[in-house]
Amino acid sequence: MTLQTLNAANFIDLFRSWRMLFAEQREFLIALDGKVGDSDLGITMSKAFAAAAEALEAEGEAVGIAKLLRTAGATIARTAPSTMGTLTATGFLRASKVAEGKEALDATGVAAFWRAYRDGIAERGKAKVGDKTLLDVLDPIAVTLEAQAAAGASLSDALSAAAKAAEEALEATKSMMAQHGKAAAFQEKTIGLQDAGATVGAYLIRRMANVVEGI
Amino acid sequence: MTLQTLNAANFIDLFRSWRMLFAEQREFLIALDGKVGDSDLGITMSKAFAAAAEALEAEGEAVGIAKLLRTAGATIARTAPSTMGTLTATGFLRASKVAEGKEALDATGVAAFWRAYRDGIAERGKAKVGDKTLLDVLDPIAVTLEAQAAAGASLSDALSAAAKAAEEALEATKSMMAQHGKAAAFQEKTIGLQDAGATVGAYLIRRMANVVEGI
Amino acid sequence: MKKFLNDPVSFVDEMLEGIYKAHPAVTYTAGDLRCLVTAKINPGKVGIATGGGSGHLPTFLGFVGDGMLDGAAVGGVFQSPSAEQMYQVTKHIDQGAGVLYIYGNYTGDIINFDMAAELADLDGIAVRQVVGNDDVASSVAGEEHKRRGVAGIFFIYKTAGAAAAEGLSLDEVTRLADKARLRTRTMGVALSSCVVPEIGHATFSIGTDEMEIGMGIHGEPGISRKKLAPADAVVDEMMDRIFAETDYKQGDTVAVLMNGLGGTPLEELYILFRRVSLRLEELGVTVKHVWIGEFATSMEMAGASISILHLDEELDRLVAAPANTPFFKHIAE
Amino acid sequence: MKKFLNDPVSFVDEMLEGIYKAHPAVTYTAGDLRCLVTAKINPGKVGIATGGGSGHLPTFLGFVGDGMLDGAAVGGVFQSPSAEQMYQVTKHIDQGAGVLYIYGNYTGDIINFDMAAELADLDGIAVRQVVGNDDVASSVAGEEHKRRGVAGIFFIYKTAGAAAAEGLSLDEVTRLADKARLRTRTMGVALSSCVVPEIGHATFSIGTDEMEIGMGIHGEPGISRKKLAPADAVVDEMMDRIFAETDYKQGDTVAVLMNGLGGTPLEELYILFRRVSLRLEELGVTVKHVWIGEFATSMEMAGASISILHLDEELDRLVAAPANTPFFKHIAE
Ligand SMILES: Nc1ncnc2c1ncn2[C@@H]1O[C@H](COP(=O)(O)OP(=O)(O)O)[C@@H](O)[C@H]1O
Ligand SMILES: Nc1ncnc2c1ncn2[C@@H]1O[C@H](COP(=O)(O)OP(=O)(O)O)[C@@H](O)[C@H]1O
Ligand SMILES: [Mg+2]
Ligand SMILES: [Mg+2]
Ligand SMILES: [Mg+2]
Ligand SMILES: [Mg+2]
Repeated sequence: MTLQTLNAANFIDLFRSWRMLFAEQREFLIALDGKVGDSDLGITMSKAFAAAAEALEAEGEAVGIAKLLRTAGATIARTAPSTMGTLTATGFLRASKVAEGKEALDATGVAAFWRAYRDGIAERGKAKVGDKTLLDVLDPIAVTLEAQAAAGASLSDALSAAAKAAEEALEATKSMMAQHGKAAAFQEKTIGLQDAGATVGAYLIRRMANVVEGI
Repeated sequence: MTLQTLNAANFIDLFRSWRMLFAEQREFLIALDGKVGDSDLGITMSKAFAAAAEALEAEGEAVGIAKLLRTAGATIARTAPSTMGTLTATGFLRASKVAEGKEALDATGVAAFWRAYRDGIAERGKAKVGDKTLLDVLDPIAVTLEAQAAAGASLSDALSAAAKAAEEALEATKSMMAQHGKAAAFQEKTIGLQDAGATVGAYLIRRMANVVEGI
Repeated sequence: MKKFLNDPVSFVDEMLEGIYKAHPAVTYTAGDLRCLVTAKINPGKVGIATGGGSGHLPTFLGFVGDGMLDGAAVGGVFQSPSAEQMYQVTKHIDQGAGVLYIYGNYTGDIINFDMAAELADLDGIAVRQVVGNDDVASSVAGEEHKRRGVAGIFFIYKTAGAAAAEGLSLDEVTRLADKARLRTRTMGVALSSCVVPEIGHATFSIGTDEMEIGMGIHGEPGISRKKLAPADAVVDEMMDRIFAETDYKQGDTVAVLMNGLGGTPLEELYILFRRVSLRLEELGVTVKHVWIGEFATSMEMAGASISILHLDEELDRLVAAPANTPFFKHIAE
Repeated sequence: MKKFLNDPVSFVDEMLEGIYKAHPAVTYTAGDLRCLVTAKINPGKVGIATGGGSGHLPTFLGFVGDGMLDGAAVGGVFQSPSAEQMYQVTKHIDQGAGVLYIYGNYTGDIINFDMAAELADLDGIAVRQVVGNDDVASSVAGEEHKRRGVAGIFFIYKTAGAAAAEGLSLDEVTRLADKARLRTRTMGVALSSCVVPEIGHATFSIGTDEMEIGMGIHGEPGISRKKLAPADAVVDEMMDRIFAETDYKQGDTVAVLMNGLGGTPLEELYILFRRVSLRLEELGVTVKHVWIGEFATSMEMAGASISILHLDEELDRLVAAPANTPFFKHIAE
């Protein structure tokens, strides 16, 4: 059944689903990060989302979306203090602020979620769009969601457009040269490879779209 | 032409010959010491006798046997401070004392040479006969030479009897278990192997016999 | 993987338990083994904190002690500690004079220290940051801000630690630490890989006759991989790269850190240092201070690095000052 | 062979050149680089000399300095120095109070030191000898005189060095050194081989999942070769062998040296020490002093050893005394 909005219970489900996603993609992300990095991404993301999903379940929907997202951020910051772990934590902490007082997020709310998520990560990581990072998919996600919401799209349509945009943007990271993190040391060797952090970003939005569509 | 005595010039020749001997046996001794030791014996013996032969040549026969043997001992002590190097040096230094004032060594003189050589090494190394060391061939060498000299044997007969005794004694070291040096750590594993230092002892006397026989 | 360990997952915490048992001069705060702090807090002194991944002993935590650092947040092997851990260390070591963070230029560490600084700021603790970027091989001149921090961070610790011990202000300690940073250059070379316990196999592979000039202390790629050259030639290549971007002049003085990456015997470090010293002599540069040994390692990696700090009068004074930490002791002359 | 060197033949002398350039506190006598002596002779003090093969840094020469040794004769890698070199060191460091030789129980070293002692005797220099034999694995109890000297020699140096620094007589320094010798036990374990430069290949081979308990620091065979066990189990096996022949009682104090053989990261030594400390705690024994790091190595060999000195009042005092050598600094509390 397709969801029209995401409420606290849906977010708990979503984190459960993200947890499964990263458990499945663990080895793939280890290998991907291993090409021009330190192979930890699969480990940190699976640890981070396992811990976050557990923390959210323990907390329960009654505390509301904002509190759940704050818990997710704090849990991830503690369990996965890698680059992506801390950026992801920052993303959820910022998203938590825009969810303050909201019972559920519709397309506009989810667009605000991802804008805050993107801005937090941009500030924390100081990367620019085009630097071959996670930001290269977060930016089109936020932009697409805002355009879709402004045009009155349903949550599910908005998210599937955003996921598509993210996947295209991920593909586009292949032609970029890494400027940040461990990959930067590999310079030209990073060209042709999709960015590992951007891959995580594309996964997150695709899975959110799927959860909303009830897939 | 068989020699009746060994004079200073003969000793210079003898060291030259010993030098060739250890150059030829270098790899064999490395391998032998390597089985239950540290593989250095071939290296140290070839270095030691090369340096000694050179030093004796440089010094010349005029200084006399005692001085030549002292030079040999001091040179070997400096160039090869391993167990066998230092024991060998000690042997020559002690032998030098009994050669003091002598123009040439006959069978009795050579017997005194090897007794002093053996005693010096026994004192320095504190091993007993039967401990599977060099001493196990030096002892029969000294004993045989003394008996031969007492019986009035020629230098060449005395030496070939001593060399034969040494080779039998070397063979007998196979059944012994090492008590000293690096080999001692290998305990039972040393049984069946001939002792490396004893091998050097047998070489020395056989070559001395050959030089006297003009071979 | 051939390591003395019980469980890769408990590697860091068991190492820390060993450290606390051995060295009562350090302890931990916030009930978290990974928030290591000096047992001897000096009221009114500027606090100095560091942090970073494990696997580099004695870097980072080994330099907490008199005349050096006050605390270190300890991460997993080659992993940043968390912002929360850095923040807890910060709170514990602040004595009202503020806290200086000194750590290496790695994205994971930067974003966590930034986050910790924000948290500390909310508590009214003044925080400054100096981020070590001494590794010449990790980016070209002009792009120094992209360079990794490696063994040369030792000189920043030494300088800042001595300055704080002298009672200088946070701004002054920061200025001096930053000066040491700007005047330090490091070049490294690796001969073999390390093994991260939780990964269990070599981080990279390298031929039995190869070396990699400029490799990072986590196995990051270097400048060139080639046949292992004689020690003097290896040093020459490294020194030439350092000389290319420094302006050492006749009569200048330097401090040298000849560092082993873990698997290289001390004997070889002295053979390398012999040449380092000759190359500096040729320029008329005097080695005023030198430390040779393991200072920033990469687990069992075979290899070495040369760090040089270009001294001036005040840096000389601070580098020469005494220090007494569990892993580094310096007795002033 | 993957080493930083120029020529295997010049390995030791180039290492020494590096050492003399780095450490002006030591120099050499008799025009021979391998006759290393302290630059600061103390008139009237008992001289302490050591010596042995190279390849074990900081053992042997690294402990020449204040509160420790006065000279060291330096041999080739794993080779004894010559009697002449030992004699030259002896002559240089004798200050009228006589000289104590402290070295490890290896035939080559013994016969050379004996010879040097005879030469010194001819000069009227009083010489005593204490021969370290701490390696429990190298012979059974009752045959202690056959045991090799390994890392535990550090405790004999520390004790004798402090006693000599206190101005005690040759006989008294010898008595104390011998007491430290008798009360020191070491157990080692090796995970990989070393490579002697002039030989160029591994001294022995060992499976990628194997360890050898009790292996000597030149690769001499140990007690048992088996699958590498968890760190705690490895320590337990070593501690059990030490406990089997010591009589530590509740309330006793010990000094521990947790030594790395060269290739093992410091992190792992702390994981091992954690267990050592627990095992001693169980007996009610207090670790009064502990040093963890590389003290007696075997080039790049991976492995570790545990040395324990059973303290009494006077040993405690001497072990606690300050020391300042190029490779070992101890700041008394
Ligand atoms: N400054 C930055 N800003 C945003 N994202 C970054 C930045 N640096 C790295 N990343 C992202 O982080 C990813 C690597 O994450 P991770 O494996 O956690 O890094 P590390 O192991 O170096 O801590 C990269 O693929 C990139 O997308
Ligand atoms: N105490 C001793 N007395 C006499 N000979 C000894 C003694 N110890 C060892 N040896 C001899 O030395 C030989 C080994 O010599 P070498 O290889 O020079 O020893 P290392 O390499 O241990 O110094 C042994 O084979 C044995 O014959
Ligand atoms: Mg990574
Ligand atoms: Mg990482
Ligand atoms: Mg040998
Ligand atoms: Mg090491």
